[in-house]
Amino acid sequence: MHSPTIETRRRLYQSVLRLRRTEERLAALYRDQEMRTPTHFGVGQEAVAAGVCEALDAQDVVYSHHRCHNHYLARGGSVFALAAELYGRDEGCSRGRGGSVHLTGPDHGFMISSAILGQTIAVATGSALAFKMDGVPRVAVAFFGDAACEEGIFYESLNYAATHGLPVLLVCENNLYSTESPLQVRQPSGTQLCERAAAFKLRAEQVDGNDVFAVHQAASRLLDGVRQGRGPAFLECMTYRWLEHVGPCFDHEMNRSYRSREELEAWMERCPLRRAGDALLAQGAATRDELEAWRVDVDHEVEEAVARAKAGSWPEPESLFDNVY
Amino acid sequence: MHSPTIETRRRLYQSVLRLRRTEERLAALYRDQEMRTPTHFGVGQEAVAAGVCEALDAQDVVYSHHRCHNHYLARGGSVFALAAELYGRDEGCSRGRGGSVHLTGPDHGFMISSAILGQTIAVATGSALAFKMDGVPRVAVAFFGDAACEEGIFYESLNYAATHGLPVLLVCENNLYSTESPLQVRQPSGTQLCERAAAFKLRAEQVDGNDVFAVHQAASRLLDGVRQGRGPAFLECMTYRWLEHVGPCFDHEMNRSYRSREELEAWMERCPLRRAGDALLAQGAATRDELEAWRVDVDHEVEEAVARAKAGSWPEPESLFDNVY
Amino acid sequence: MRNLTYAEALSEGLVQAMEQDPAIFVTGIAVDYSSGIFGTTVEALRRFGPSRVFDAPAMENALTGIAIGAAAMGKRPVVVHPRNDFMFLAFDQLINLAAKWRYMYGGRAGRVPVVVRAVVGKGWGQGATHSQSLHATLAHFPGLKVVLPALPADAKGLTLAALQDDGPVVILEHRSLFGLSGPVPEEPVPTPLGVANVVRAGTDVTVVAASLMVVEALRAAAELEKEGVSVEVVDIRSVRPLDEATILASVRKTGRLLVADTSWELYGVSSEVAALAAERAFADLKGPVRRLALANCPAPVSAPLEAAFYPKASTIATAVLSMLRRTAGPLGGIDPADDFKGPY
Amino acid sequence: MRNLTYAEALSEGLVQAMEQDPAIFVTGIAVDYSSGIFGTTVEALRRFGPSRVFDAPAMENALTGIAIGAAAMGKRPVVVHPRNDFMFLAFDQLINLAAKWRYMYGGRAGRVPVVVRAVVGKGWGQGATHSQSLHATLAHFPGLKVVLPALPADAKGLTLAALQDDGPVVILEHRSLFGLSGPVPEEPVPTPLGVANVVRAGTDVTVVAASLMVVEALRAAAELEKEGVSVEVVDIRSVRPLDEATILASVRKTGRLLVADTSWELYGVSSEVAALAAERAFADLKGPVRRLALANCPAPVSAPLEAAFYPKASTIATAVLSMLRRTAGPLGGIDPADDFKGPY
Ligand SMILES: Cc1ncc(C[n+]2csc(CCOP(=O)(O)OP(=O)(O)O)c2C)c(N)n1
Ligand SMILES: Cc1ncc(C[n+]2csc(CCOP(=O)(O)OP(=O)(O)O)c2C)c(N)n1
Ligand SMILES: [Mg+2]
Ligand SMILES: [Mg+2]
Repeated sequence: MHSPTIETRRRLYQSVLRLRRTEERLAALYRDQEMRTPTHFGVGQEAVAAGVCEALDAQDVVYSHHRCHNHYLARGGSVFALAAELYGRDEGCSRGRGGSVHLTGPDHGFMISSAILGQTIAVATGSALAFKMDGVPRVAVAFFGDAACEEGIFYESLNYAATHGLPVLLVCENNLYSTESPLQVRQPSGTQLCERAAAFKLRAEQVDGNDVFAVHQAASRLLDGVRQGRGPAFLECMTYRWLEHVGPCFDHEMNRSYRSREELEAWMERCPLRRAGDALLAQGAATRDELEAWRVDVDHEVEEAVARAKAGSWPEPESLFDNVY
Repeated sequence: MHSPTIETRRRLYQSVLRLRRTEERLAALYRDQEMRTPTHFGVGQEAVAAGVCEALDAQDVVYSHHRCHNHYLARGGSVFALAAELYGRDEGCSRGRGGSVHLTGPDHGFMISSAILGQTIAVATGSALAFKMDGVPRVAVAFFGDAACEEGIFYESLNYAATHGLPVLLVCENNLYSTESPLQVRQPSGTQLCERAAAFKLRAEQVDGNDVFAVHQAASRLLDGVRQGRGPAFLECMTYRWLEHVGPCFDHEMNRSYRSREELEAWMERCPLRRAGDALLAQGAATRDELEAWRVDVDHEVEEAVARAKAGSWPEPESLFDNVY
Repeated sequence: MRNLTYAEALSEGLVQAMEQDPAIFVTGIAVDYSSGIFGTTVEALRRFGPSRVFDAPAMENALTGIAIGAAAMGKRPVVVHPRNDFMFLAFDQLINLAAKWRYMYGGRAGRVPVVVRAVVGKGWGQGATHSQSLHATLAHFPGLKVVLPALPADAKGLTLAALQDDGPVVILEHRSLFGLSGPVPEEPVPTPLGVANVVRAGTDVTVVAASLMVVEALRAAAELEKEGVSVEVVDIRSVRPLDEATILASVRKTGRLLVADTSWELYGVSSEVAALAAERAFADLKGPVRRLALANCPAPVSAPLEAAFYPKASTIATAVLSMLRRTAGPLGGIDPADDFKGPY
Repeated sequence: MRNLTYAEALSEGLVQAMEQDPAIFVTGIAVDYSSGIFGTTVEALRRFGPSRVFDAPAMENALTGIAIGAAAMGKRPVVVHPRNDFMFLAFDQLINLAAKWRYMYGGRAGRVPVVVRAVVGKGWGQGATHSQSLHATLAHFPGLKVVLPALPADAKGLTLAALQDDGPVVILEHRSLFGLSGPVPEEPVPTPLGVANVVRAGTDVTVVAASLMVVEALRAAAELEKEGVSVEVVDIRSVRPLDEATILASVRKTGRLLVADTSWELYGVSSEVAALAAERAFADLKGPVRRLALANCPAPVSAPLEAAFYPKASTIATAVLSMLRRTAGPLGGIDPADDFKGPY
């Protein structure tokens, strides 16, 4: 079941590629200090967003947290509207009112991201409640980090979603850190988040979050159950953030020692982009030339988008009071 | 291990008896509308408080929730100070400032009860943190209901207590209802709260909460581990509240139908007081005459205490601003 | 016009709104009990059934987020708190998300028309954690609307308006008012949000009052009339948006302002309205503004302390007389006996 | 006296307090990072080690309860929030329990001397959920003390005082002030809680300001002096208890009051202080009070919107001149360039 077609596999790779190249380019530009908005880059974690979003239907809705660019893009968000938001331009997806952590794109099924840990887990659950009440076959998805699983709202939401059998998929991107705090200072040793979710009667799976095909397969499997009315599911994707918690630099550039360069490099060895590319090549699903051509295409899209974003217009000061109530 | 002595068993019975007779008397007096404070009586649930508190040492501290009289009394609180609090008298344990849900008695190891669900679970965890920091062999205990396990703070506290290996015993009195809501509208079917606690790496046990000897034994066992530095533990005591959620009446007196009279009567068959008495008699640990003499003693204590409480003094209006900061 | 109690009016407003708009549903602790939030959700449950009126576990923060998420999908959730004090647990979702939603996403994420109904307790030993009124606290934050019905007609009218509004609205209902009777139109007539109401015209002093204090002010005004003092009573109704125009017009007319609130003074309604007058109607003020609010301590339980804690009609009347430099006779007689018997 | 930055002063106050009192410990997200809350916990960690300065998971509500429970056992916990906006999640424990603890248990349960340090963000696109200042919201509730150091000396002094106080104290530290230098005594001299500070004497107008607005007000006052206007600047320092005497004395002296706050107007500090003057210094007021606060909307992100959102020195100066019925020349030059580069 769910052995993805070659087309799907190629799309999954392309999605990871697009996320990677966009984030890398944005991170490079961010160093110019012209994007004045605290930004949490998702480099290294692309396979989660790409894998899960490929398994969604158009009418499904996605919610995200502070590290949201990947989810926004994987869900079809435009690089232009994202970059314009980072540049504080009126053309930004949130018209320069939200910044990096407050993205929106309902037209392509990305509802919102929000900066307060755990917030959107409940909100996604609520959208799922609406779907269940209306008897429509839509699914809500929340992406969040391992630290959100320390917030009470996560468990309140699990309990509610399971009690009501809601069509929601909760996707935890476990990148082993909350800012600079490793798991062991935040969770009892031996913790398995899937065990916790299962104790709330959710179907729960852990997956290699750097393997986009594995993520896609696990998400598809869980989503099948969700769509069949079997209630909510939990997917834990083990992954790793390459850059600093907030900002465009590597931790070692900033002389931070909370995690070692060796650890980072070991995880970079497991690069989701390279792994996906190698797999396509090994399976003969794509050629090296195709991969390269795709990269060129994406870079072109990104370059055009960021240039246009930077040339966007500033919001008028008179528009300060738009949309208050 | 922990086969309690006859002396302990007799004390356990006496404790249940004292709680029962006090609550019944207070509930009777409450009908006079002279105790102006919303009160959640604990009739039917006495074995939990009696069993756990008998297993504690003098230097341990107890926290409770809105249904707190049993815990206050089992921890050595005086009937007089409790009754005076209900009557709003200056002699009340909280000087008429707290009411039924806000009791205190630090002198006998009962810190506080509070009316907001889940609040004291965290607070007890914090006292345990202080004990661990000081390296003292004290234990903190929180009593709370099944509904508190729906609040996020419960899980935040479990996670913290287990991460830090804190000496705290969390005691859930699962009486199957939150106000008038049965478990099934609040928790996924098949829920085992112990499974949840275990997923947070707590040692967790479920026990018949109407069997004071079983509660005592389970609490002692878990407390041994807590004292040995094995970290927090969770004890779920299955029990049943006889009276209405708040107030002195039986639900059937008020024509409420959220639970059936049959259900109540089945649980009254499992009366913790009668079961403890029968056990003592069967084991020859007490005679009928002794049981009766104890009852007379307790009734005497209660009668004297409530009379004195009622005759207590009103707080002076000038004392309104005492103890604000 | 027939009379309804405040509780009946709340119920009728809810039912009529639910008839008009199938997207409305009601949830929260105890909404489907036979006692149904002091009777206010009973008829809605009877009429629309458990698919639109259903209980919730005790999980204030997530429940509010769930309501937001449902609202984002086109629903109009009503979240009910039997005591508004429990809402602290939901402040993050309410203030950090619902209130900011429309603005923060540049208007592109739509709106989240969540209505929060929450009951304010008072007296009978409910104590410090069950008798606060969080209206000023909530209304400090742009993006929320916060209303406090005092009269039965507004209990219905503000409920209707809240359920037609596109943004998040908090309705704080005062427990002591649930039994109050008054004329209420049968038709679904919304009370516009953000509009105060001159509930009694007068010329000597303006009393701006919130919630229960409106009723106390009216009682005081009736008594003061006998003393030859003409009091104008303004029911603030909405604390965000605040109807500055109505308040200022009254203050400009009478030249004297007393503000009576159901919460504390510091950073509360009584200070806000006083400041408004001092900034925008200064030239018309004939004397210092006066604020009446809760005693500056947590709510006590014991009856004599409660009596000292809460301002009431006689407190208002005394304050008005002193603003006019008149001494007051014994006014305690105008305060109704406290015969509350529960359920609290 | 040597100069320290606000951040250094916060650190020194904490370290000296911890030296004096072994019951003090510090926890919260990021307190033990090498960046240590903008450097303010680094020295404490170095000196007292991880047993007294330690990280916490993201669990604001329980963590506050845990601090309360530790305090009840004799500890003096310091809970740090990298942004005070996260504290909404902890409001229940802070307001419904810590603030009421001593009162509600009749003084019999002792006290819970929890100190909450929380950083207020501003600008650089931090947006609506990372740049609020919850001081008025918290200070509405009896039982809490809430202070806002503006000058480095008070950053140290209020930290020391908070850590000697027996009740819960919230310290709101403004991110934009962390780099500000000023004289700070070497000795551990507490700044008494509940006492405002006349930081500049003047005769024409009183500006009561909170937190960052004190610095803006001082800048405005310096400029206005050149125009021949003498401004008295009162640093409110403590919003609960509020030092009414110092404020009233200044208003009675100058007869004119402008209040400048770092939060919104409605139910905020600017209204409270204005109301105080209108009630208690009315006879001395020569004209309407004036309030300056955030624009009445959530905080935007885009730079030109941020510029329109925040009042600053030039806004204060312009307002003062208009209170004196003088027109202002171009004053923008007195506002410092925004050269913030993070970490935010
Ligand atoms: C309620 C709340 N507490 C604290 C923070 C500060 N904060 C922002 S991101 C972050 C780390 C989150 O870690 P995780 O959820 O694992 O996501 P990651 O950054 O690793 O992707 C923290 C603590 C916040 N935004 N919200
Ligand atoms: C945060 C919060 N939400 C709601 C309530 C209202 N409330 C008071 S008691 C209660 C039921 C609690 O049930 P449970 O915890 O099982 O204890 P029990 O009453 O059954 O002993 C509820 C919902 C509250 N006190 N606090
Ligand atoms: Mg993480
Ligand atoms: Mg229960």
